[in-house]
Amino acid sequence: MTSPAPADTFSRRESLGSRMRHSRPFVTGTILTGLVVLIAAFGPIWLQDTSYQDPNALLSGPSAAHWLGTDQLGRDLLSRLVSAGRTDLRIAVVALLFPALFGVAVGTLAGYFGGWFDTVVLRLVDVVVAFPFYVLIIALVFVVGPGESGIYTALALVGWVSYARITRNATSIVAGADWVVAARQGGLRPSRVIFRHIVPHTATQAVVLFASDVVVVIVAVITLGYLGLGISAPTPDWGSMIFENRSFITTKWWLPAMPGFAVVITGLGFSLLGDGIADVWRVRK
Amino acid sequence: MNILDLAGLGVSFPAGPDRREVVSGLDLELPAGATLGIVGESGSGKSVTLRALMGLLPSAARVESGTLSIGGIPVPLAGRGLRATRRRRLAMVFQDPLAALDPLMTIGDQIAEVPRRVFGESKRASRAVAVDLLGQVRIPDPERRAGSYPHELSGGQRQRAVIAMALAARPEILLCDEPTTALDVTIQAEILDLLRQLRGQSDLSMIFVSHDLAVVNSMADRILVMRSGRAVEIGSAEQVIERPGQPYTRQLLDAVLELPDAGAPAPVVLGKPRPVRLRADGVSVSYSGVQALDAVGLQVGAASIHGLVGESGSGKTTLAKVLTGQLSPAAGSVVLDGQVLPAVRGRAQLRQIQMIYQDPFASLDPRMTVRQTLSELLRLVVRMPRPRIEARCVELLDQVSLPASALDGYPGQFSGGQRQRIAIARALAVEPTVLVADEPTSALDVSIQAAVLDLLVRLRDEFDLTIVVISHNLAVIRHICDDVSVLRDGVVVDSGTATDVLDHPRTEYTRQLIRAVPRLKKDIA
Amino acid sequence: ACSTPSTPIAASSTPSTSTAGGSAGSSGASSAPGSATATATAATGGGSGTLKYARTTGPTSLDPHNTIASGDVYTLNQIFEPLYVTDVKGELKPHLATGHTVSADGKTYTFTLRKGVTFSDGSPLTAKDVVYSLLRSRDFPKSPLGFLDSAIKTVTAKDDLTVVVVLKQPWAPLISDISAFSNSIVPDKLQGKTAAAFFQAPIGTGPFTLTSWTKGGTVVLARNTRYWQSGLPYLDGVEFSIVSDDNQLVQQLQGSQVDVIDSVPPANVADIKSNSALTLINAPQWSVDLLLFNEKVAHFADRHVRRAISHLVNRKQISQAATFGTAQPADSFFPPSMQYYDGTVTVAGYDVDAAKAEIAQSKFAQGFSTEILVPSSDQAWNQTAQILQEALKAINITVKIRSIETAAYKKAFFGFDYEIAINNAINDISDPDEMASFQIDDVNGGSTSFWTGYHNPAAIKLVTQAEAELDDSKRKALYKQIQQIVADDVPYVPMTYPPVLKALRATVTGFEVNPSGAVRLENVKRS
Amino acid sequence: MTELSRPEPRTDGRADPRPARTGGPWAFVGWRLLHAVGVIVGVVVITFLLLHLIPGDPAQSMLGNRATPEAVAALRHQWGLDRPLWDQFGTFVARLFTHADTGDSLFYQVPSRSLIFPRIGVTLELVVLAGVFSILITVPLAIWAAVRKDRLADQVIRIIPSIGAGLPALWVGLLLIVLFGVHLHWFPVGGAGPGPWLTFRGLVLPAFTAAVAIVPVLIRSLRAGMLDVLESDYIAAARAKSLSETRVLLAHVARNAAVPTLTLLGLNLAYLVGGTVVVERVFAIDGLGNLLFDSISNRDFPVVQGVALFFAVVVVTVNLLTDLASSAVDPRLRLPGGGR
Ligand SMILES: Nc1ncnc2c1ncn2[C@@H]1O[C@H](COP(=O)(O)OP(=O)(O)OP(=O)(O)O)[C@@H](O)[C@H]1O
Ligand SMILES: Nc1ncnc2c1ncn2[C@@H]1O[C@H](COP(=O)(O)OP(=O)(O)OP(=O)(O)O)[C@@H](O)[C@H]1O
Ligand SMILES: [Mg+2]
Ligand SMILES: [Mg+2]
Ligand code: NI
Repeated sequence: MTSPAPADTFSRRESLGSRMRHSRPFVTGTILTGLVVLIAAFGPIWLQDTSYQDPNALLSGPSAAHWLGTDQLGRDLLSRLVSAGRTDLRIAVVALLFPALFGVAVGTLAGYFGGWFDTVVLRLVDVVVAFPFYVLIIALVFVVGPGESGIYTALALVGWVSYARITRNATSIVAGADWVVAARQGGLRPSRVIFRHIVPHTATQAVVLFASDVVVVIVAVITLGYLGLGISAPTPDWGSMIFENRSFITTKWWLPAMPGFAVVITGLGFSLLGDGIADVWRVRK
Repeated sequence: MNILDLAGLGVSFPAGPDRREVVSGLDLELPAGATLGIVGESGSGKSVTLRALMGLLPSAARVESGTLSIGGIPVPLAGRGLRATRRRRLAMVFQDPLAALDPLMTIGDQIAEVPRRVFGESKRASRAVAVDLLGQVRIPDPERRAGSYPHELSGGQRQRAVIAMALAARPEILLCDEPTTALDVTIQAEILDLLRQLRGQSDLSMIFVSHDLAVVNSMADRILVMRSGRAVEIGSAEQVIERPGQPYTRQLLDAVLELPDAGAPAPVVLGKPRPVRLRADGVSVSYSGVQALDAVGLQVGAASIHGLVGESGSGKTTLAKVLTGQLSPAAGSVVLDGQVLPAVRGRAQLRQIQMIYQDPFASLDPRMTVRQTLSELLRLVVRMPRPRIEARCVELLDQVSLPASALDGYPGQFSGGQRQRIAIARALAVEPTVLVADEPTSALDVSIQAAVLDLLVRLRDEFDLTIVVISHNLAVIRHICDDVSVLRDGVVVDSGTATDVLDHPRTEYTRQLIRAVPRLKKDIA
Repeated sequence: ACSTPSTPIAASSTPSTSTAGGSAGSSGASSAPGSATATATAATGGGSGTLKYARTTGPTSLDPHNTIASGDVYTLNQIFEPLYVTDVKGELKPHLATGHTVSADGKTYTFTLRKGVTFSDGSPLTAKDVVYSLLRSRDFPKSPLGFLDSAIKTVTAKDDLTVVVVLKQPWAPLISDISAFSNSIVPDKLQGKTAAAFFQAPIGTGPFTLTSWTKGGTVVLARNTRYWQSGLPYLDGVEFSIVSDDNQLVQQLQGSQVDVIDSVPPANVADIKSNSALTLINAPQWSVDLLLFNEKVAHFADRHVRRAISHLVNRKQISQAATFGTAQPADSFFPPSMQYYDGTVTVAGYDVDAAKAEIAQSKFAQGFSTEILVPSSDQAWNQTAQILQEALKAINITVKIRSIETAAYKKAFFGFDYEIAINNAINDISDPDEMASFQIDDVNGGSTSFWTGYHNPAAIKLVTQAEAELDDSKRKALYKQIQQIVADDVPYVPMTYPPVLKALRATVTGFEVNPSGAVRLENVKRS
Repeated sequence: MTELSRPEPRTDGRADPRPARTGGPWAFVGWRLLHAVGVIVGVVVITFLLLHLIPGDPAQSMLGNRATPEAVAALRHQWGLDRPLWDQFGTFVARLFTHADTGDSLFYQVPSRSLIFPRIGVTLELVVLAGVFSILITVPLAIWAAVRKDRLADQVIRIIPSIGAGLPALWVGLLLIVLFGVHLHWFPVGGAGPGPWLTFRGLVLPAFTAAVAIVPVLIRSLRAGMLDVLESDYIAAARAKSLSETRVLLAHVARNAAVPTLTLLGLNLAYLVGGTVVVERVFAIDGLGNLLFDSISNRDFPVVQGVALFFAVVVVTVNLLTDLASSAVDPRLRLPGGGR
């Protein structure tokens, strides 16, 4: 018996670079996020001291010296905006990194090995998730004390949960995939199977979640700042800037509005980046 | 007179810059009361053609060209508001019966919807129609079953419900898109029977799509062979099967495996007695109450291919898992080369028995190149020195008839058949003594299927590999296996050499399985 | 005179009314130091609807003898009344009393009570009630304002309507003290109830009675139908709501959701002024915003540190940037509107070099870190804190701002759980003695020198002398000395003199605020 | 960390370790109830432990740095911190179950219940209204986007989630207050009540603000869910039956899309509830959210515990209800093990 000869030319796989270029969310997300990060990282080098109070320029409108004008104490709004971005971004990323890694680790182990560990993790996740996010964060910041370290601790205690849950579910699906069973069957160690055959597939979701979480944490930090549980003055933070300038919303609207726009743009950048990463990382048939 | 005339159909996919024609210049005619069969490999455009006829193309599709007339009346192929007129006369049976039923509605309601909403009949009358239709498609106890949700029915019952639903619209033309592919052979035979009967009862014209030539042949008067969205050949069934005009059609025909006719003289088997390499003794498995395997015994000779057959749910996959050590049986043991393997195997013992999976699209890590997949095993499991790995990889690919250039490909770049070979190469990489293949070809087109089966035979012959092949396709089993075991509800009901078991079936169950297989040569069926 | 730690709005207060001493119903049409005037005329009372009055803090207790919290005082002022009240001009007027006589030695005061006054339950006001109330106020354990009555030796009822107060020594501010809310009159022996039970459903002679009180939330008052000033109050009720953010407060007024807001952030003053639908009350107040040092903390026990900081407080800048010029820069801890204010004291004013010289002499010349406590609801103070934070860098003092909710702020402040704090002192009565002893006399002043722990025996002695001094010019000299000592010691830095800043809808009339910031509502009408 | 979640794909039976359960729909309800009770037990434990998470001595940190040792000792005694943990837990649970109370408010000296209960109404109303708003906003937009897939409307609607993700509720609230409250006078600037009508009016802007926080996620997921439904074979089959398009949309599309919508709402409820906490602050609504903040500022621990516990119980209950509702719509969910 014969068979039609199988074609043995494989189309070249689309390179990562070309996939990136072709994903609109990835490109926009990268540009926006890149801009925000660059400005936050290097902006403060050129801009003036954020806490310098110019007594001769209280609440001055936009001018050559102060592009976005000054606030009630005569501080340059643009400098504060940029420096606040640095603070908020730093906090968001640092506060997320460890819980995310921990959550992914726990979720992977639970999803791969199952059993009592899985059950315990799932129940714990159920319980933590039952508390409304802000209620838990606010209560925890209250308990451990406001400020940057309080935010880190509170987010660490809450943050790992969604990573654990999402990774656990992804892992338990991937762990049943034929290629994973085959890898195990081939005699590979569990550690190898996990790191080489499972994590690369489950990590996408965690990375995408991370990108969108950065936004959520920034908003949370801002909310805490607004509630007086965040970063203390004079370190600028978008939340406290909105709070401090809120009474000018009718007279000098840009004072409270600008920090808000900064958040929206950052949020847009990160969430597009998240979509983009998912887009690029997805295995295409 | 033709009830349906389609000329120059062109459909393109998908939206965006990658748009290309997936069906082009397709002509099709269907005389009233006749059945047209369409065959072709996966992706050749069969479903798209049917959906274009129904006006049910997905939003990303665009009809580029074509004219359609039904009963002599021209019907536009694209545009809004045209569906209703067309649909009154056409109905469609979908490939996947579960997906085609609304999961939230009882099947009775889904069928009754048609008389109620389309023909405006009363609630009670509609319901009566539904029950009647369910009876017509021979669903047992239709009164009660009408109240069932789709997930509460078996696969065969669902497909019958889908057919009943299609009939409810009292169509003149029934389009069947692979209505039996998702089903067991025995059930497939029943559904095909049912369709033939319905066609006989009413004046139903039918277009019947399948990738299985034998199935199409058993249903159709005329056959259309499609490839890459174009008609390759069209003619009467007899003509296409007996005297194919195109090389492609001939290729397809050649690849078809057929069961030899029952009672044909048994081929002389060189009685080479083989030592037993793999044995299962009294293996029992139950999944919380469901007894999947019940004291199953199995003997597989060295360097032979052992076939496992049985209908869906009979426990074939479960047995494969027990053999490969993925599942520890509740009772019984697996013996390899006279040594009892422990319930929980070590990594060295695991690799002695390798498995090939049914779905070639899921069996390879999509993020790893072939080289990575193979060398990982060579390096870590076989512990080969690095310089030799490359050579061994090429050698493995060669054994499965793939060029060395495949090493840097990702699974996504290979066809199903190629992937299946890569999966086999991976299994071979760890130097196993036994290979267990669970339906290794059922996801593949006929043409590709043959090549993979050839490979298994070659591995047995050249490398003295012991192979267990699971399939519900008796022709496949008959074609390549030395010995066969027949499973039914977790019990081995028959076993012996392939010729003994299949050519001279001893049990009614085996006979039933054999009878259900459609033949290419109509006269024999 | 007492100063209450309070938010800027807030003030413990004494009642003030324009219906001074006269018969009921004639509202004095007195033009307040504020811009609101009462134009209501007598009627049968009621019918004017419910006044929606929003504040940033609510009450925690309604016992007048045991509180100085502004949130409490506002409410209880509408329920209880003292014998005398301070009117909008800052003058004392007889209220539950019709008058008094003083003995020649200045030690015996005989008060005549007004006839026909009843409590809200109908029982008549008698001398017994007054005796009980004044003694309870004096003797209440840990009473914050008990010191006002410290000169009182005995209080006796001569007959039903005559009360005799005998003093230990001559006491200049007595009538002022009697007018303090803390000397409000409650029924004798609280009608036999426990304090807890009585103040849950308090009974007083005031124009309103308590209808409901959600803890931490809204307080609803209803018209006292038995109010002794016939035809008053015009309002059917008052609803005090709590809006902890002063920006929301303004917006609620602008959105016509409330009738009166108790404080206006300086940032919004211009906005409100230009709005014809709203009335802004902007009037001098017996009040001063202070930067306070906790002397229980080693850094601030050092006078040089305090003086150095005082030299870094740029009062003008604070006045401009934080209060938009609404509050004048301060020199003395007595506000200019108050009796015996002295504008000639020499102050450790803004001078960076002097600050450096001063800190060099201290034990903390190389600087230190500290924190400054402010209530988060007050925008102006939070801005002030940031100005100070920046300014103190000049002498290497690193300041952290601890900005917390008002209630928590008060708890921390009263508990000495702070290092530096911004707070506001208000004199509730027309005599400066309250402020002087509250802020200097850490033994008898009820507040350990306004919770700073400041102790200067010389100053205390002068305060005591001033209390007993009946001669006006001699008193003035004594207070001048006191103000200079405080300016030298700097137990707290007077920063600005905040005016009364309240706002109401133009449809509300008869709303009066006296210079202590206190409000009486019986003459208020809504239209 | 967010509970901004999409419904997880239902895994096919293959990796499901759960033993098959037999029994009808009531078995499912029973199982789901049991699960909810389990979570609530966990919630109670966490709430209790919250106090013990404070590093060092909770009483000390509650009273501040300069509190006298006697005061600290008194508070320790009041909280029973001088007793063994189990004993404390027993007391906590006993009081919780006999009095529905987490202890006396330290600030007001009344049972925390008496502060919490009167504020439940307005907060629940806010949550419900916010939920209704988010459905009213999400469902039409998601359907529109799905039906007009890849067309302009879809492209525009698909940007919403990305923009909305970074919108701080407090900022949105501020803008809404100025526009609709201060300038247009359409809605109150803050506060709610008295009376049902005024309460409703007062809650419109806050509820809208809270809804804005979750609408982006809802739109994104619901659009995807709608597309799944629209492109599914059974919708094609329904059309093939020559049913009218309206009938297809109402009887098949809507019902099938309802299940993921419900599930989604359940999953995001916790976030919504959390959002209302912030929103209450911005709009000065005297509900549980404001009480939570005040109690936090007042370091009024038992009240904080009570509010947190209440919210968690609400979330668990509503999740239970959405699950039961989904299973009422979708018979497959009533299958053993299908419930999650
Ligand atoms: N929704 C879609 N989007 C993009 N391309 C599509 C879509 N549906 C079908 N196609 C493309 O159209 C071509 C024909 O597909 P079609 O489904 O008709 O094949 P088929 O012959 O039915 O195959 P099979 O036997 O696998 O069902 C394929 O190349 C496929 O990739
Ligand atoms: N994980 C599982 N949990 C519960 N029951 C299972 C599980 N896997 C298989 N079964 C049941 O065990 C029986 C045997 O299943 P198995 O998969 O071995 O059948 P099969 O012969 O491979 O069928 P098919 O031809 O459909 O692949 C079936 O009734 C099936 O429903
Ligand atoms: Mg198809
Ligand atoms: Mg199987
Ligand atoms: Ni006072």
